[in-house]
Amino acid sequence: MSEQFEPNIVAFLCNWCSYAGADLAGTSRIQYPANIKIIRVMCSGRVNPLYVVNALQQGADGVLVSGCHPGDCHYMEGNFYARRRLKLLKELLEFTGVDPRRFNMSWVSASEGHKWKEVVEKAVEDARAAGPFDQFRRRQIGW
Amino acid sequence: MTEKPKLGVYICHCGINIAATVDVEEVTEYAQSLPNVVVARNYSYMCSDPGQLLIKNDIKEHGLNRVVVASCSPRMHEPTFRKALQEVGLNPYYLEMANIREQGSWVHEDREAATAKAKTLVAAAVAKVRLLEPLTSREVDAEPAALVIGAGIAGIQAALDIADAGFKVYLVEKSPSVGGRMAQLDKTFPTLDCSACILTPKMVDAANHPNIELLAYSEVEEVGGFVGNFDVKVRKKARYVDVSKCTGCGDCAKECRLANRFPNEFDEGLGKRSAIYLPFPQAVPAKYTIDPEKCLFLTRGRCGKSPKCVDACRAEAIDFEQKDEIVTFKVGAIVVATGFDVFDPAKKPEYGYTDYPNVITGLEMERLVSASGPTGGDIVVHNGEEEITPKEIAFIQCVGSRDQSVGNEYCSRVCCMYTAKQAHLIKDKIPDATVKVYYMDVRAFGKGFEEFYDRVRREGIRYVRGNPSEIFKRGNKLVVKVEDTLTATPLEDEFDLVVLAVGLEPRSDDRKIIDLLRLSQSPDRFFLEAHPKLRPVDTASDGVFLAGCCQGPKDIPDTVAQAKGAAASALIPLARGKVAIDAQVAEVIEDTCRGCGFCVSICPYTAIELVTINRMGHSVEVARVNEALCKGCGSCSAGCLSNSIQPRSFRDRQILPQIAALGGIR
Amino acid sequence: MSAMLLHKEKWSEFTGKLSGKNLWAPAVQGEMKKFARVAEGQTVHLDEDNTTVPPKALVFPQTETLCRFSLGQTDLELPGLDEEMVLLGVRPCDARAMALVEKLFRWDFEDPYYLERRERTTLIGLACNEPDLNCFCSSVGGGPASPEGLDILMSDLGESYLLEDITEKGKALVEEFKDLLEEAPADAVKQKEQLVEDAVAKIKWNVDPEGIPEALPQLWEDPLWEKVSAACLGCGICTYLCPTCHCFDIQDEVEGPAGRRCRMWDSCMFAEYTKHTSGHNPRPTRRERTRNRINHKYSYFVDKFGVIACVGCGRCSNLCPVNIDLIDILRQVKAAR
Amino acid sequence: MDLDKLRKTAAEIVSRDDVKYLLGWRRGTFGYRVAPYFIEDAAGVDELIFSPLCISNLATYLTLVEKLPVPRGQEPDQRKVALLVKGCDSRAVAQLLVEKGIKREEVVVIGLPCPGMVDRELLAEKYPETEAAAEVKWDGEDFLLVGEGGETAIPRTEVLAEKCRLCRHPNPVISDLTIGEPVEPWATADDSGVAEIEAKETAERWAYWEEQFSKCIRCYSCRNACPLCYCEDCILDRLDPTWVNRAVNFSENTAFHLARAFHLAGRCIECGECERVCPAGIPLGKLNRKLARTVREEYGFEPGLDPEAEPFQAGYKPDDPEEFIL
Repeated sequence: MSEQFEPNIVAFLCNWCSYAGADLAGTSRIQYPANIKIIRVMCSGRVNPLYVVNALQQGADGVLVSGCHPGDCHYMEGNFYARRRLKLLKELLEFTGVDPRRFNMSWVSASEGHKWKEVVEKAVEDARAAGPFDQFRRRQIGW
Repeated sequence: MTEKPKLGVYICHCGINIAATVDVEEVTEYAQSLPNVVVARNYSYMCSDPGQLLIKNDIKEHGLNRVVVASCSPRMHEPTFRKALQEVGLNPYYLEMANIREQGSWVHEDREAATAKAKTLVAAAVAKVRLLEPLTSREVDAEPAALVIGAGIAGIQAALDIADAGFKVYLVEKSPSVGGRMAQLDKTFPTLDCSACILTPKMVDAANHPNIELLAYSEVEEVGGFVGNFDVKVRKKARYVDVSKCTGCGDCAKECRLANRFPNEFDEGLGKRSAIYLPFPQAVPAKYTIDPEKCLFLTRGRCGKSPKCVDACRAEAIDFEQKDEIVTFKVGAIVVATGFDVFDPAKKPEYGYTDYPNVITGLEMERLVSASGPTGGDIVVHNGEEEITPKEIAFIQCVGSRDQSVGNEYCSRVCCMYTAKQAHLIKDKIPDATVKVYYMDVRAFGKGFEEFYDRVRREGIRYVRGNPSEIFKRGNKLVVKVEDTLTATPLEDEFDLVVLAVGLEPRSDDRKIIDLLRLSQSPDRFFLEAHPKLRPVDTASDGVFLAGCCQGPKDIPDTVAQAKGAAASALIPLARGKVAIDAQVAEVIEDTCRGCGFCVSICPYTAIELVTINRMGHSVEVARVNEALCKGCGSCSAGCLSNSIQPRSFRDRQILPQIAALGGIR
Repeated sequence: MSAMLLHKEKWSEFTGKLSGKNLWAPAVQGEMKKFARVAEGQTVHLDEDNTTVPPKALVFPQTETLCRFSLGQTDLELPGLDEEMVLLGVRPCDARAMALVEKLFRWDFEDPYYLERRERTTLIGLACNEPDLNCFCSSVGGGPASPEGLDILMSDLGESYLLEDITEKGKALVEEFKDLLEEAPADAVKQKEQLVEDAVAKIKWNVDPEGIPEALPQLWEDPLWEKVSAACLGCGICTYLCPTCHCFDIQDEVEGPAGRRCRMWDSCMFAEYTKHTSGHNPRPTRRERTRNRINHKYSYFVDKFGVIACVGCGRCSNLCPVNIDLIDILRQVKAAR
Repeated sequence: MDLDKLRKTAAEIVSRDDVKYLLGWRRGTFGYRVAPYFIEDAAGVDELIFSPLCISNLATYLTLVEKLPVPRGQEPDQRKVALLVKGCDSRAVAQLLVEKGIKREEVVVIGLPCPGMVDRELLAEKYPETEAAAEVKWDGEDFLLVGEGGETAIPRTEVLAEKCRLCRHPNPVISDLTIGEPVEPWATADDSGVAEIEAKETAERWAYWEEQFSKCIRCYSCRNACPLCYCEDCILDRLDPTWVNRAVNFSENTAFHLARAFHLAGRCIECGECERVCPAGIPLGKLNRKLARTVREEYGFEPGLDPEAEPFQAGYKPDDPEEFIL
């Protein structure tokens, strides 16, 4: 039997809600898969959608962006911008045949340690099902 | 010229918090192999003095110019390590943390996986720290004034402390009088002080304090700006009574055509008031208010030939032309003390609160036993047939608390004791009464609480361990159906009065405050403090502090303590007269900015404007950031097509290498 | 030089066998025609149209790794030699372009990457019987059957191909396939020459470059440059797809502690081509860039190597999305003299 | 098309002191080619044309023309640029105004209601180009090819450009003056090109684009021809940080095209120039049109119609779609 594929997930979390929520999951010792690696940004609005493309190119099998629930953004509106931009990116990725399971976005508040775990589990399961994204890796071809 | 990066990487064991799950030696070894790493070490507690000293010595000895600490969340100790760097002359922003505890050892059991992940996180931190830039935080003047929202005991105490320290306070209260919940209480547990007696002087102090501007019957409408410089807009609702003329004589209320026709909110609806009213006799300010939803003149445009209150008022204070007034001012800090609501027992229909007049809440009981209450302190209830003095009385604990079925998992912390207190007061007033308390657990954790609990049991109050399933009527009695879980006996006990010890809930209109001040909520829906242990009065919004039950249920001494804490915290920027502006703000690269203005549209703080500059002889527009207004969220940056606006410490050139390191392509 | 005939009924056998030699031939990919590897045993079909991408892309790849490096190691890793390859159906203009570009890569420094790859490449050309709309090879020193740069020249005589070996490499290859070939009769060569003559006669849209190399330095500030470049989009079509354009950039791609140094095509039509670190750009507009493109081909290269660095393939004129037409520019240059 | 009126108007405009030049089209040097034409004086208008071959979007030049440093003591040339715009081209002008890429007072916009353009490559496939320049005219609904061999009627559907088949705005949305009568917008066709790709399975879509992006030679003609890709220093050219390596391979090409398409989301006015100029025939327009349709259908927004509009990517609505968010 072959070993289960362990996808590599890069996540972008806003400092105030989702990163704090992930910290809360830690303080509460809520266990979740280690496949997820987090980049802290101040706001989900900071996430340039091209980061997602870049992460997939540079070795991520899946990408997760997480911010505050609508209305809860520490900066009032940042998550609304993120929502609009990342929706467009998602459409573009799907249209070009990138498995939609490679990109997830979530709202996770500072108190949602459990939700964070669920989101991570989904992102990992999704990316696992999508498989390694070797086709798109930044490769140094021609030897 | 930037010098070549020389990195020190420090991996914390956090006792065994990290080291038990992450192979810190392996991570250290790996860190040593990363580009530009000069020293890599691990230590039991990096945040401890010796831990920090380790870093400081290395900076001096090895000439380190960048530091990576792999330990807990940067939300925890980033300021600690920044300070350490600064103390030895290194720019505090040359620090990057890898969160290998909250997002590592604490959430992954598998040692191999947690270690591998820790290595990757360290590699990403190393990749980023090499490209960080030195930043200097600037300072701006802080407005020497504070806003306190809510004038219950928490708000009053905070306002008094700040005002006593010599700073102006705007104390905003949405109801016509200050006092809040504490004013509704009869006695306080466990000391049995008269609540009004200890509160009223403070209410008066707050109203008369030369540094306090009391804005009662007012609501905060807008808060802009930032710590040190908040712009506040308050709506003073029209009372239709000229407060400068009103003497509080009360003739108007007596003469009102709708005199004593409406449930009095202050008495939890047990007493009545007129359309023009004073909420309670000791109200501060002692000025009457016309209820615009009830007043005939205001709702229908006429009240007999002429409004009776106008005729009755010798001071000629009635003014139906009065309009809401908008007041604006600047403050340097804000204390939120908006209090709580009590649980609405209608949500537990099995207790029959809406069906039986002799099922009442604990707060209603307060009014009933209060000498200033609607019955003058006589415990009289209507059992559906007649007014009676109840002889058999039940208390049901944890109504709306510790109850997942109504969405409140938390303990409200005061109900056990207020029940004990009320039981005691009943025994005091009706010595032949039988009082039973149905409880799940009795939590008597505070100073003097256990003693008080013992005392009331000695007074003959019976405690029955069981959570009643139903209350129904049998004859003129209420039947409490319950299983005594200590004896495993099903009971159907009969009572004249059942008091539901309702729990505390966040205010139903909290959303408004959340939106105004960018607050977060904890899972219990109360306002979220910045740190549960170390910053219990701070919020995620700089300069905004929490006091009292808006942060979570607490009793009066805890509320007052927290209010004093919030006041002390709010005083910091006020007393310093300056606040540091975050250095991690956005910066425009003018050479490539094409002046499209996307960032201007995006910025939630109107911190960006377009300015005309001369570029090689051409007038062109470019974006410019007002660093005092920018909060560094970076939404502008992700929306800039030419990447010409970049938040410092979160630039694309700093994040992309992080992505590459996490991606792990070699 | 020998002249052999390959009857077309033997064509598929010929290409089938040739395909075992790392054979590349024109193939259509969407709207793009370029040289592609011929799968072993597969027959090649040649038609009249030239490729969109010239075969220069095979000997001078758009991106090639010069070496690899990693942090803390002084040794560089160098690429190994490419497999030998055979290009079938190369147009004489494109082969001639390789001969011209080789002058550059042999000049003051011998570029091992280009020269070694060129050395390991055998070019089998196909003479043009039907020049394309924008062809003008005969005006710039070439012709529809120019042998320059080729190892073997193939001409389509209808029923058969005439194969003439040009170089020793070509001779050896012909020798290897002699079972499929027969000695060409004398009139076959004559027939080919007639076809060449006919083809040249079909070239109408051309210009005699006589005097242009001399005139260009005089026309440095002439308003014509502004006119001919006004519509230019500044893209890389004309240069990337030009068989003689050979400009390259060298960049390091670094991922973590390791990376590679690579060479990639560059274009003088790009704004950043001459942009200095300071921000200053000596060729600030498309006027200077267009002027450079023409001068390089028709003046500087002539000064340096005595020959015009344009083989008249017509790609630049044909593929330009805004009708910037080399012949038109050259005619304006002549008119401005 | 009343060419005389167009030329007369053009001559008047180009003679104005405050107009630097007029951007129009002229017949190309051979075949069906048409070239952008910069007219600086009234005499130049004789060569000005407007025909079904004038497909290129001249608005591109508004931002493409370099701004040279102004020598000290001199004033920059403040004169206006006049340009001819079809419906789609005018949307580019409107969008440029939204993004402050140009100022309204810098341009004189001459609107030309557009009955539809010919796809030159389709035409050349069916009626091969010769070195002699040929002309195409509108003939009612259809086209008329006027060449050496006389006149040939060509049915509209045979050679109509894809972008015109899908056109929703044939009349200029912004102009200082319009020449010609407004045309009735024709029944809008379904975007079959986009729908075809959407109908594919994920892996098939990937395979499709893999083939397409592999062809890319990164000549940047798509970017340069686009009237709305005009950053002087494109992020995709930058080395610090490097978003896309200069190396030409499938991975980098894909990253390049995703970034290009994304940057045009909510901005693309569907003039089709990217696709038209691509030497490799990559159907780039489909990427843009897919996103444009999402923006239109799910956000109710079409760029380039209102010069006062809020830029789509710099805005949000509280009820924007979020069904995709966990």
